[in-house]
Amino acid sequence: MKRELPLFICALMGITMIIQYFIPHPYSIKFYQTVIGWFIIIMTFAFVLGIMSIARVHWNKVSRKQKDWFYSLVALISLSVTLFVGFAFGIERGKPFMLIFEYIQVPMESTMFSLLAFYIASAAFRTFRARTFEATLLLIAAVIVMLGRVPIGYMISSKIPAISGWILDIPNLAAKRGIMIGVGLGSISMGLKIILGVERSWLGTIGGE
Amino acid sequence: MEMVWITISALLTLAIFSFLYKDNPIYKFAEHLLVGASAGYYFVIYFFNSVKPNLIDEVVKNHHLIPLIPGFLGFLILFRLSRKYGWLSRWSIAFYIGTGMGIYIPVAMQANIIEQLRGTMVETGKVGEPPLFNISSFSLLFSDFNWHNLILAINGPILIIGVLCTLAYFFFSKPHKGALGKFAKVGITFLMVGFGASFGYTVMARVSLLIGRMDFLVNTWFRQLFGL
Amino acid sequence: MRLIWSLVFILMVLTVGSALCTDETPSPPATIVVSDKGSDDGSKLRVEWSPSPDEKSTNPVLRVERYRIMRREIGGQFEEVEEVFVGEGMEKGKYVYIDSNLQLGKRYIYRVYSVSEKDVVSKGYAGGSGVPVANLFNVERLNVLIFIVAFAGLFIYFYRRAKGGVELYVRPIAGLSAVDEAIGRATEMGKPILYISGLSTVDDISTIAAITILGRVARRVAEHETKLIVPNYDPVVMLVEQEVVKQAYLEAGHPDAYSDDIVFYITTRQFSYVAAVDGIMVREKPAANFFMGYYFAESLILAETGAATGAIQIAGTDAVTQLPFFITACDYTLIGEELYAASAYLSKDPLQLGTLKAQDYMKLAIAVIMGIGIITATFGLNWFQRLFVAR
Amino acid sequence: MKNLLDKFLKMDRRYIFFLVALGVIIPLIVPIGLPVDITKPVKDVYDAIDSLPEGSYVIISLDYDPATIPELDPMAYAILRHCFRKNLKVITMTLLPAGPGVAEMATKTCAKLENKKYGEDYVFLGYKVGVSAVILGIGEDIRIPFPQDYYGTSIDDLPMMKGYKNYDDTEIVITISGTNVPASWVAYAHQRYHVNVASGVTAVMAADFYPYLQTGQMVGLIGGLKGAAEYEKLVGVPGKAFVGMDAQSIIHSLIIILIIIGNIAYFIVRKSKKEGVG
Repeated sequence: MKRELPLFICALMGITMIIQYFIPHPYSIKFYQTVIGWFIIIMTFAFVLGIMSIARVHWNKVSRKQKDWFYSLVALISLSVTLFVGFAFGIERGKPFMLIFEYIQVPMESTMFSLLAFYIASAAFRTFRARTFEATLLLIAAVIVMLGRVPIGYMISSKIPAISGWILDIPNLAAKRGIMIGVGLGSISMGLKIILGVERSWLGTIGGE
Repeated sequence: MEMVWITISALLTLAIFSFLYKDNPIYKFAEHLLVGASAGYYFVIYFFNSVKPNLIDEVVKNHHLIPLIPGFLGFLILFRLSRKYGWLSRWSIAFYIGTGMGIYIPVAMQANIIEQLRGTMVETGKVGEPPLFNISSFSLLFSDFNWHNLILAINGPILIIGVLCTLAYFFFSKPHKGALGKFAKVGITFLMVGFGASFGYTVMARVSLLIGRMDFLVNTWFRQLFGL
Repeated sequence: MRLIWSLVFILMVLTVGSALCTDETPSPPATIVVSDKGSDDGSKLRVEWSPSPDEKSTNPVLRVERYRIMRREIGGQFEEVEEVFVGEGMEKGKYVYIDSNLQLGKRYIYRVYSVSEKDVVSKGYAGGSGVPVANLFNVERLNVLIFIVAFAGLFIYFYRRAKGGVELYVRPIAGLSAVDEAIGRATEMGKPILYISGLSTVDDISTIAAITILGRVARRVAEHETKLIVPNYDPVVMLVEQEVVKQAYLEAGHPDAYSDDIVFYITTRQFSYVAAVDGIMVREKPAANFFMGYYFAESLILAETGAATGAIQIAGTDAVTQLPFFITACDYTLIGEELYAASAYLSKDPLQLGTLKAQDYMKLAIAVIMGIGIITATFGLNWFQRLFVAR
Repeated sequence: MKNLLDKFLKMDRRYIFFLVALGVIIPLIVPIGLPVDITKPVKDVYDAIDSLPEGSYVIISLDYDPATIPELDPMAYAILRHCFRKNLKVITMTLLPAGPGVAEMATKTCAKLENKKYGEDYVFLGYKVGVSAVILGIGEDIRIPFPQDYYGTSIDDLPMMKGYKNYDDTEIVITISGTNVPASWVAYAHQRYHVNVASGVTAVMAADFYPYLQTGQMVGLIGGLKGAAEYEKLVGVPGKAFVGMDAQSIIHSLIIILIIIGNIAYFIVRKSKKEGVG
């Protein structure tokens, strides 16, 4: 019951969903949509545990007065305030919940995203060194494509945008396609292993029994 | 009032930027504020957009009983809190994973394998388009030898070689020596050029994001606040 | 299968308006066939008609420029469905139009008119009717089925063979030999190990691969009694990983060292999650960072912050768009399929390694098919490419 | 010297961060206006509009949604302002369901900037379902797909639209999109009704539309932020694209210079180390 039933459920659902893919009948499509809908409902309870997890981690820090406990308190307050205003006043535009989202969450998240501009520069400086043949190719391709995107590239040579386009369209596409095929095979093989019960580590079984 | 909110946004934006200098109390404060708010946000949104219409309204208002099945499966997850019955949560996880794998396998077979196969036979992957290995473009090249025609003729073959050699790189069960080793080496060449190109291509989009944030700080906030 | 449904075809040939030239309207299509489209949920009909003889007329009043498709239900009015221009959507010399969003089991009546360049509509029309039917097998996906069966066959064959005790060679994968080195270094320095299993859900296979690798890593970490930190983006992934890590500690003989504080949830918002993980990196200063699974734009933020703290970084992802960033900012990167191979490799389970062989043979088959496809395409044999169209 | 280079190679990343920040902030505060070379496809669009007599009708279809705003808004603004400055009669619309909000914003903002009056100088028709159906419908009579404007006013009640029927009264159609919609405009509006079509698209999509230029199916093409910057320069309204392009050029150049100097330093250090050993 503890291991066999989950393995059976997993195999049954896996094979059922593979078969479903080949049946275009409306009942089959309805079934698919229903199952997808179920995912959402099952997830909900996991989110409850998720929220409990984050609350627990921070609560432990606060109650044990560990280093940086004050910040954990900030997280706890921010979490409970958001949950409270969301459930108490609703989530329509203009409500406190959405104000928190628009003026606190979104600006910080998009700023976090924009840090990439800095990191892409530092990563390029730090690692784009012609140490080996492969590294040289990487850096030359990167430089040409970068030049191809801004007017300066065109000013250096009118050919650069065309070369950059060619690199993106031909060698880049070939590499991507090779990776995709490999990923397809690797992931399908992984999926089969799970469905057939060869790989059971997700059940908490690690070594090959 | 709006200016107050904008000022809060701007200060929090600066707080996140301060991380670039080094980790500091202001960043720590902003980070924890953000994590708490976003975890709460996601849960609330998830509840109102998914659970309420799909489970609660269905059962309470429409008296549909089928959503109770996933409701039950989901409830089993909560047994994780019990030391003794924790294993019950595996049933729902098994359902989730099994279904996910079953949905994924045929889709991956189609999108990652079959589509890519066709795309490597003809241009743009559409049936009836010119072949990737195009004899007529070669004959054009021989009758009128110039750069443009050369590129036109060899594009297809280069793409084919690139795909095959990249595949060779992913061979696991044979040592990369001899012919396979040479193919794999060419494959690595294509991978590196591809990675470099993708890297270079992304810079622009990332800089745009930063411009957006700076524009907010300079024009939306600073200039308005001081009426410049 | 298809033949049975083909019997449902309703063929009506009506040649009204036997276009006398004196009519001064273009002649309509000669024949029309309305049939079930097949391989669908019963919402589509296939309307097929032959070109009007006036397509090549020299008189612009008569020269057909497009065809107008009209449709009605029993007891309804005719309504225009679509206009098809001359030469558009032809198959084997006939025009084919797939009419969609129809109701299952209902009869639909069609008329196709010719319209000339001067917008003169033919007096006559070609008419027919049909009933859409729901099908039980999607013939257009037969190729996918064959590929799955072939691959599963290879998979099972090599699995059996490995069970029979045949030793298989697996080439070294650069990032994997570094795993032990990284764990060792962390132990020496007395610093923790950070493991991130991507920003996707548990129904994504790369996440599963990341979870299995975590299992192997956690076991070694537990043996060395090193601290492990596993912050999560998705709560279901967190639940699975808690079990995996707990079991790893149990197997390593240190069940007491496990607590649910090792594997915890942060938030399911991309950049909020990244902000928190960045914080962990700079404060806990892990000696090794693992980034396995599926990633989005955040990959470089994580990897660069990690590099700045001086950690050994091992990444593995099948997210093609993020590979360049891991390649540049991490010490080792498992590229695409290597991520999946890694989980088999680290298990040291001969059965799992056997399945790698199946993947290789499939790759070989793909290369051969590709070769045949390239040659047939070069000689204009389109039927071969058509075998690889799936809808 | 060697030590200096070694230090440079191991430079604190924060110096780079500082340079990147400057590279973005400076152009925002003082637009530099780095030379933007004008390419022919963009100039062609400009000329096509610039040569129109006052009072000509143009249709501007803003077929993009919020996701592509950063790239497409600047060119939409530049084109709209150009048309308004030339006193053309502008009809705006969108063929994307998520488009009306974005399209209305662009139309209204530009009209306000150029002091134009709704109903007399411009109209906004909003969104209607069906790409080809709408495009073909306008070919017969604009009142077929759009009996009313976005705000529910009958077309015939708008002073500007009196005397406007279909493409025969239209000098040019400009479609701005990150999707394949411009192809539909070419296929239906240009092929069938022979109206001039020009297009503004994202940098990624631009390659797909170049063939239309060669065949003359499009009079011109504006691609990506760079194209928008060119257009802003032609019209003389330096906007977001112009500033953005300055910052982009600076950062791209900065990264490339860092890579080049980094490599030179790396080779000098490596060489001297080798000599040291030998």
